[in-house]
Amino acid sequence: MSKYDVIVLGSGPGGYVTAIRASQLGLKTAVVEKESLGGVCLNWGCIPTKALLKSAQVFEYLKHAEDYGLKVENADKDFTAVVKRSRGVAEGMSKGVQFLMKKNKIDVIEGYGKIKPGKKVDVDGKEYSADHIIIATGARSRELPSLPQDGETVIGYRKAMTLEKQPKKMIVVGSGAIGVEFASFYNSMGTEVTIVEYMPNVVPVEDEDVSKQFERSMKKAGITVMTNSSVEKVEKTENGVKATVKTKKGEEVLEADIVLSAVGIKTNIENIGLEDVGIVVDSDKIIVNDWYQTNIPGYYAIGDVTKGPALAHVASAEGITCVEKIAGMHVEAIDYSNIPGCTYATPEIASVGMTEKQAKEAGYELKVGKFPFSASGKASAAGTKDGFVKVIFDAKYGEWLGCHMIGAGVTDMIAEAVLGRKLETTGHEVLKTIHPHPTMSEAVMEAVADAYGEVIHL
Amino acid sequence: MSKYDVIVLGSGPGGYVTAIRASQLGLKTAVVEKESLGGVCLNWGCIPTKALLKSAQVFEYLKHAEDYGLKVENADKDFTAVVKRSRGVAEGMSKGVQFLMKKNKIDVIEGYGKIKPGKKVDVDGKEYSADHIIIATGARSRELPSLPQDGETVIGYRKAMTLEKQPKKMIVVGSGAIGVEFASFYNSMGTEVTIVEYMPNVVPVEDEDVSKQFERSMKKAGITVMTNSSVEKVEKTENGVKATVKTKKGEEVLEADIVLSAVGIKTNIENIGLEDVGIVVDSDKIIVNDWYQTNIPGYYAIGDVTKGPALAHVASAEGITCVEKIAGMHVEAIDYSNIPGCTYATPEIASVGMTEKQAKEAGYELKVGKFPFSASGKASAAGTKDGFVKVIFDAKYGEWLGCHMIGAGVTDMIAEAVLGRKLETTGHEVLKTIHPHPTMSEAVMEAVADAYGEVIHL
Amino acid sequence: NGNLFISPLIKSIAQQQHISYEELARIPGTGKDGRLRKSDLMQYIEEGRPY
Ligand SMILES: Cc1cc2nc3c(=O)[nH]c(=O)nc-3n(C[C@H](O)[C@H](O)[C@H](O)COP(=O)(O)OP(=O)(O)OC[C@H]3O[C@@H](n4cnc5c(N)ncnc54)[C@H](O)[C@@H]3O)c2cc1C
Ligand SMILES: Cc1cc2nc3c(=O)[nH]c(=O)nc-3n(C[C@H](O)[C@H](O)[C@H](O)COP(=O)(O)OP(=O)(O)OC[C@H]3O[C@@H](n4cnc5c(N)ncnc54)[C@H](O)[C@@H]3O)c2cc1C
Repeated sequence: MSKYDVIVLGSGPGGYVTAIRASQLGLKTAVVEKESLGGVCLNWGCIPTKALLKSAQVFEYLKHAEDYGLKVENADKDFTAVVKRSRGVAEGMSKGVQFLMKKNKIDVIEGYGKIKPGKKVDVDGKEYSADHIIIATGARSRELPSLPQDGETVIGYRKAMTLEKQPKKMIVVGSGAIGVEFASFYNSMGTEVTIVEYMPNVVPVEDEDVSKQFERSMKKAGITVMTNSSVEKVEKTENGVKATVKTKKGEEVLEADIVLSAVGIKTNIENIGLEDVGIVVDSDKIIVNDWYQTNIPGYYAIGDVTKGPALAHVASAEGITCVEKIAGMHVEAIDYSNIPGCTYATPEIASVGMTEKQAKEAGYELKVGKFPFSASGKASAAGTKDGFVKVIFDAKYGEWLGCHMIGAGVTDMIAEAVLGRKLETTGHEVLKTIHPHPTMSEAVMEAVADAYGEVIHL
Repeated sequence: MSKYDVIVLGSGPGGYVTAIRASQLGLKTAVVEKESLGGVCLNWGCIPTKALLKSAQVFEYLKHAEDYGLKVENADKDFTAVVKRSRGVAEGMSKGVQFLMKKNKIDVIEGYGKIKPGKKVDVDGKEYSADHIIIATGARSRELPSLPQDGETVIGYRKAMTLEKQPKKMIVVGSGAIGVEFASFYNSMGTEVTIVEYMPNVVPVEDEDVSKQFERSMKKAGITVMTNSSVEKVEKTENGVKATVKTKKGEEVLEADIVLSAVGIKTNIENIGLEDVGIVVDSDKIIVNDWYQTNIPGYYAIGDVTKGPALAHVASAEGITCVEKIAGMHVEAIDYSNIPGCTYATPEIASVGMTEKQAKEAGYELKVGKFPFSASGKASAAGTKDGFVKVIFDAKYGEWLGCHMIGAGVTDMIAEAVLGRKLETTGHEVLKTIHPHPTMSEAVMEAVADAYGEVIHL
Repeated sequence: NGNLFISPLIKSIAQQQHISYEELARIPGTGKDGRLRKSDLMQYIEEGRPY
């Protein structure tokens, strides 16, 4: 029986990053994976969707070439080629993880893993043992009882990124990041898209101003948005589906080729031996402490399978924290109030910290500033004037409570706010940080200036 | 005679921003301008060039549409339309400044201004007085004796962004930001471009690794690069010019339609009354102290007309500092070691702080890290794998001495480094700042990890 | 200088130079609201830690 310092169950951005860091720290490490290396993120999540969205973005440029003084004829997409490109990118990334595993001398054990008491892992009948077993089995698309996925007319995200034929009409249920990214992609490709959202606002976790702006942008792009609505029933028809949607004004029946269910995730905690070992879960999440230890010594859990936002960068950070602690390093616990969230639709959304509503509810007196890209020189030059940066400060001490961005490229701009908050900046330092001209990032400085009544370009 | 608290001479990003801030602070303000509001930056610099470069970027997408699973036929540029779009953007921005002047109740005095003793300004014969006179007359394209600009075959940047006919062959003299931006633009448009640079490296102010990578990218894009070379002589021919270039290997004669001289700037200090008032200059720059006061009380100078990097964001920051001091606020002097510089060519370049060479020469022991975009998931998905992020830390105390980026979108990413340095971060905090996945900005975190021997994805 | 904010860089320098929190608090800061900056601390060290 092979013996390791660390065995990681699952090779998503939680698992494989954990394994690399463990190996860097001198721990003998193995990772167990039943499918492709890289987990949902690389194979069925972050990466392939961003590849699809890049094709969509370029297609938008083709469609609007004239706005830039350019000429094209017969601009068209080849849907199969777009999907194929996305799969190619995902495969490339998965191969990259394979390379990293080898380079870091991490054993990859292929197969279905199950934890066992006595710090053992069974993989398809073969047993391995380790001093530390880290569960990183991730999650899958959640199914609603009213919306069972048959993989043909009602599909989840995996199918949605590998369809062989582009649907003419599509209903997307749920307007979280995943839902609107697909809505944005298919809309760009020419599919007629309707979004059905149960909450009053789309992208409901975002600041209300962002939600509003995003809804406007989506509608302008031709997407039908139904908020305060829920899909009650889906019936198969000859050519597709008929969905009964409950709205505030009563029931509506929509026809479509396909329904994409994007209503969240369900953790992979079944049949991996949790009960045998006696690990405690709470409403489908494994319970862990600040160092990702479960209730049973030697067993840890990180990533989507635990509480906290189901995001790749969170899974990775949790894994790194977990093994650095195991290796005896002095580590700080992750600050869950400072985790950026991004949506890569058109326009992009990026945010960190509290929304204005949350900050008010927390009892803060606020200084709020907002700078629209319509007033940005760079946005004018680039033809990307949709959106804004909104910043929220505590009026008393100047703490940067929240930053909310919507517009072109903002997913690469939010890092400034995350670092600034990490370093406990006040608005003053951001304002006096000379941002390069002309960039979209100037909008951060200007939004702060707006909060302090010193905005220049408004 | 009208009397103001503040008169600003020149309405570039130095002058108009100064005027707005002055007015916000309750000062009665006027700005004198002989041409269009907004100065070089809005009319002939930052903004129109970025509009041209955006057209070039979109044109590149059209040319490479197939890489994204898309199809186009007869993709072409309409050079006149591209230039026209750029002019339109510039005009729009200049109108925007007009609006801002009105909104902030700033008097715009049209005409040629000259300062006079006794805190007066003469504008085409009419006299105005003010307690504080701020000189922000900026700069123009510098002419080399060996390369006099005739505006037809040897041109400066103004002409270069308003050519009526696209040249077939172009020689760009000088590979600073302006030179390579034009080289990049014309190359994308299909002009055969040769860059002649006197120094051993292109973009010579940048870190050597960046210069090298940039030269590779330019060559790959089809631009001919001649370093260690200088244009000795230009002769008119029937169809264009013949340029004699001195290289390390001897003389070479190049033929082209047009030569763009992009060898730096010359300040506008002639004939504006400096001598009358007795203001001291040093090799064509007005001498000022930390608060932009000249040697004569009541007279100030900011922007390109003073020492320091000739950049729009510097001009604006100097102006704001200058009037905040005038208004009696507690102000910090600008830290000139923390000013970002950007080049918006393909690929983009952005940097702040010391280059590796400078840091070594300053006597630091270094921790240097580098993360190539070829290892970034987002770059793979977006098809933008060229370039890298390089970070330089002081090994002793962990100070972030420099950050150098080259690649897609990096001009919007450098703000993180500028703020981090402003807040006196060490590498540790950047490393432990959770960057969103998948973004290009993760490369910053990974480059820091590399410097500390903890990089994951390499 | 009671309300002392210590930037990561200040902390790093102080640790290696064995400068206590109390000692840091005595150094006049030139930043906004008296915030202690690297330059203040380095100058203080160069001057032979006068406070
Ligand atoms: C469409 C979509 C788009 C997304 N986009 C983003 C985004 O842009 N940014 C972002 O941050 N997040 C995004 N996410 C979320 C992100 O993918 C997850 O948060 C992340 O993958 C979680 O990582 P993980 O390591 O916890 O689990 P997973 O990535 O789910 O990996 C778990 C791995 O464990 C394996 N496994 C499970 N059980 C066993 C077993 N018993 N034996 C062996 N192996 C097992 C699985 O096969 C899988 O490979 C997206 C998700 C989806 C679905
Ligand atoms: C092609 C090009 C691209 C550039 N790109 C960038 C970039 O991307 N980013 C960046 O940061 N910088 C860029 N720059 C540099 C930037 O444009 C300058 O640093 C900036 O404009 C300086 O601002 P200023 O206010 O000091 O002077 P200017 O912008 O030069 O403005 C001076 C103004 O004063 C007026 N004036 C002069 N004399 C008088 C007088 N006697 N009476 C009345 N009015 C007068 C002029 O007409 C002018 O409007 C670029 C420059 C060029 C040429």
